[in-house]
Amino acid sequence: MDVRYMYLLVMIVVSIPLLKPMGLPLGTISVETTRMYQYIDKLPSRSIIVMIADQSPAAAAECQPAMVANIQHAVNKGHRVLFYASRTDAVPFIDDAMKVVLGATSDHPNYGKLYVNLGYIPEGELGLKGLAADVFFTGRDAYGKDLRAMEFFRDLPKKDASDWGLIIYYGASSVDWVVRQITDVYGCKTAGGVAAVLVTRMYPYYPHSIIGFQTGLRGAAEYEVLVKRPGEAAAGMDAQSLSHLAIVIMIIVGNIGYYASRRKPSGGG
Amino acid sequence: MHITNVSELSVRTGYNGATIMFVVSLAIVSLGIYLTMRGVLKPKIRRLAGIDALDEMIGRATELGRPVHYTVGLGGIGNEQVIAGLSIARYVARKCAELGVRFLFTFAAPSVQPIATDLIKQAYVEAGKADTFNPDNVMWLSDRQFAFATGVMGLCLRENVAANMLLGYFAAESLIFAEAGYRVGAMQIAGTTNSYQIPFFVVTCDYTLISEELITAGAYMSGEPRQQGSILGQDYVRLIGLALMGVGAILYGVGIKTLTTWLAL
Amino acid sequence: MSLVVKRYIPHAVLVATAFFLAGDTLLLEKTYNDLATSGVKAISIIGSFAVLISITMLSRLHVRRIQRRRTVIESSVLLVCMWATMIWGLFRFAVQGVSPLKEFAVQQVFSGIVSPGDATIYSILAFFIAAAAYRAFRARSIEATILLGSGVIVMLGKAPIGEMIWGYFPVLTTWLTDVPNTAGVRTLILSGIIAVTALYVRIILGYERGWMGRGD
Amino acid sequence: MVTVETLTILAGGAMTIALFSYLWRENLAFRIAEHAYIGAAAGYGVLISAEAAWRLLEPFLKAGLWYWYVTAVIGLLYLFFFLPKYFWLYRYPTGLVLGSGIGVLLARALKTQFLEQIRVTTIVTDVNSVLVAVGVICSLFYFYATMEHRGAFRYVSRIGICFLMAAFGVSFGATVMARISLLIGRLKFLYFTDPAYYLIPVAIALLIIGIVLDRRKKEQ
Repeated sequence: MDVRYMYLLVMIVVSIPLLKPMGLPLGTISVETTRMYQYIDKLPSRSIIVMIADQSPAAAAECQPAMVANIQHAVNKGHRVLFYASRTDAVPFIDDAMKVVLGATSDHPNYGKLYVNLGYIPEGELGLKGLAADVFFTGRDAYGKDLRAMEFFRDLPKKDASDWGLIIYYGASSVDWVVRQITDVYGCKTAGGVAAVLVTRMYPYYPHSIIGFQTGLRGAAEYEVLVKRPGEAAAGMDAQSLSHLAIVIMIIVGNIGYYASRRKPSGGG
Repeated sequence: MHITNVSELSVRTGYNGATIMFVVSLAIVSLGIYLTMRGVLKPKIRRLAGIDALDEMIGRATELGRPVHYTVGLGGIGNEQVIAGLSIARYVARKCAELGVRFLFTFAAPSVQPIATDLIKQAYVEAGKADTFNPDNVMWLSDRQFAFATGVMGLCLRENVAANMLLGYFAAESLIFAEAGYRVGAMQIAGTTNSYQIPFFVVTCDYTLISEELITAGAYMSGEPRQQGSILGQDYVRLIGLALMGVGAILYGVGIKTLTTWLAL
Repeated sequence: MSLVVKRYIPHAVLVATAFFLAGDTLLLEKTYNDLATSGVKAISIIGSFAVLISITMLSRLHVRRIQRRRTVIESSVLLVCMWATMIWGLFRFAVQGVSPLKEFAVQQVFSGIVSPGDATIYSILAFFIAAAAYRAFRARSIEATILLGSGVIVMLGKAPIGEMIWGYFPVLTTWLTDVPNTAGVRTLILSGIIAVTALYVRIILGYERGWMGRGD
Repeated sequence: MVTVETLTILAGGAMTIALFSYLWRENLAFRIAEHAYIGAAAGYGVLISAEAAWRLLEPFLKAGLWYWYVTAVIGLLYLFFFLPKYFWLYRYPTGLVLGSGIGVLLARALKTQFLEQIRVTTIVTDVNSVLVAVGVICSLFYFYATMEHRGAFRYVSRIGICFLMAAFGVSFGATVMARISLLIGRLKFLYFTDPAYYLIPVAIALLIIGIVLDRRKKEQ
């Protein structure tokens, strides 16, 4: 059979629930998401939450809704949020998320007081290490404003990562470097809004170093329910359901065909 | 000059164990390499099914008169998987040169180019076929993941490769490579330590080197004592880990938590 | 002499940097740690120049392709997109002081080309996975069967529909992720660090010269 | 009124559709979109990197510490990659960056990825944690390279590979989930963004024309 019929089938299975939502219930909210929510909820007001944007435009489909929901939660609780991007093409997503929740970026009245965007810090792990050792590592924020003049940092006792309340990683590549540079050194716990591919990698660190995380689009949808801000993620869950079901059916059909053809003596494997 | 902030030198809290491990593991691996190079230890590295398959795949390509495609994937030269992949590439290139099969090599990180060209040329020289080496067969397509992947796919289809060897660092594009190999009916071997790509390789390829097997295979193929010595050292470090884990878990099970507490120091 | 500057000094630089920063991660001493942070800053700056290599290589490859009359249209599109973005953005940044993040045209390039391009290219994988699922995912051996079984359970357990089909799918999924997955991935983490340690020792000892690029 | 933003959205839609056309078959539209993406992404990456590097460098230069210019000079040595005669200069920045990677990673990873992981594994409190410990020990043993897996060890490594396979299965399920999410994201953009959806009928028309032309070619 032409493989393109399969592609067409996938397109249809994903498209129909998007165009005509069925409104399947989301089901039980996972423990990982709940724990992350509770952790942020229990942090004292004005705690610093560092958000690492490591989502490429591709991973943004999964991580961005989580980031938005988390910022919303931080805003509700009055936490301070420090953003930075560890890859070049993630930089605009910080602005996007701020615009969605706060309506503005550097023009927002609380920018510099509660929210600071450090922009891109090069060299991944090395850059994070620098930032952890000295919060003024970059000198200025993404828009060219001087960090030392900002109210955000004024009452921080040590000006390093031991002042932080939580660090959240958004992306799809790897989370180990955050744990080894921040959590085990400074004691600031890690959380994540990660693409589903990365989720398996989180469990060995959960729950002692990574206190909780959101699993791709579904995790974001759950977080949206928790912060009562139904948004982007919830709308996609029907399509997720149907397409998973379709793929499972395809696997089963494929295997039945395989065994049927093996039974026949003439049919090769 | 008056120095104001002199502070005591101390190990970071919680890093005593890491400091000891740092020294110990460096020492053990160095010792393993040293003793193997001196010929004191002769490690016997386990043979893997995938390695035996390489000869079979090259042989098949010879019979069919079609080229062999080899890629180390996305990683740069500092990546252990790419280094292992290059060790195996050297062997495959020499075999291909001996049998007169075209050897196509692709990679994504620019830093791989000079070393790969040198290495493959060297392999052709060792096979006594230096004149048949064509630098155009060592191909850089793009360092963007997907552009690289579609480039490789196009290459496999165009050249109608008989063997598709994917040994190195792979991420999301793994499936595209395997798909390309499938379409031209090539035999495929794949190996990577990237855990979320292994499932796709396991189910789509004829042979898979799972995770560390790739590194081991690289050392095995190189035949160099220092590589094999480092594998030996690696196994000793692994033994430390296994022992700590086994003993610690049993002690914890019977209520003695000392070792577990020590590990956090 | 020539071998000294060509080989030994770069290697010494590598070893010195490695031990200097390893010491910083393990030890606490204010002057040392501050110095290391400055070092990290310097290396971050140096590292950002690496992008020049891929820019040059891309330009060279595609100029050559145009010269050889292969893929003329595609290669010109690539060169124009790359250099126009770069020249305009650098002009605005270096001369007029507008950060690329605030530069309108650059952001339009991002949201019009880079972002949809990246996202679409990866979403194509959804189709490939579905096709591979039908064609290749076979329960050929015990190992493959375990892989398939846990894969199918997780797929159903993670989507809301799984819970509607059978209430225990999420429970099974949780067990699979908490137990076999944790064990398996933890092994990969441990074996990964063991392999990396051995590699780094080889590099530090100078047995692994691959990073030097070529054999002279 | 047509604004630049509208054009951007249209460009995004066109990129999406052109790249999706790869599923039908490789074609010029796909290749153009792909090359535009590679080029623009590379250019964009340079801009962001330059801005970040400058932000790090500037305070030192402003403070009169001119020797920080050395970092830029060392960075430029990367370009000697292309000159076979002076290739060795490229090794200096590479050595620095690779060395720093080793230094920063190794010592901390031995804590986080080795000792901590072992410590957590030793905490056996219930059946599941015992299973995890057994799984880790067996599958770590599976990678033991300098010994043949014979006798009892064969069973140990067999159990290990079963744990690994189950983990890969979970990975597989999660990856499917991730890829489908990306497709959902893309289709949502295409279906619900204002001018972008006008491109869908155009795309379908082009696809039909393409298929018809293909058929004709085959018949000839």
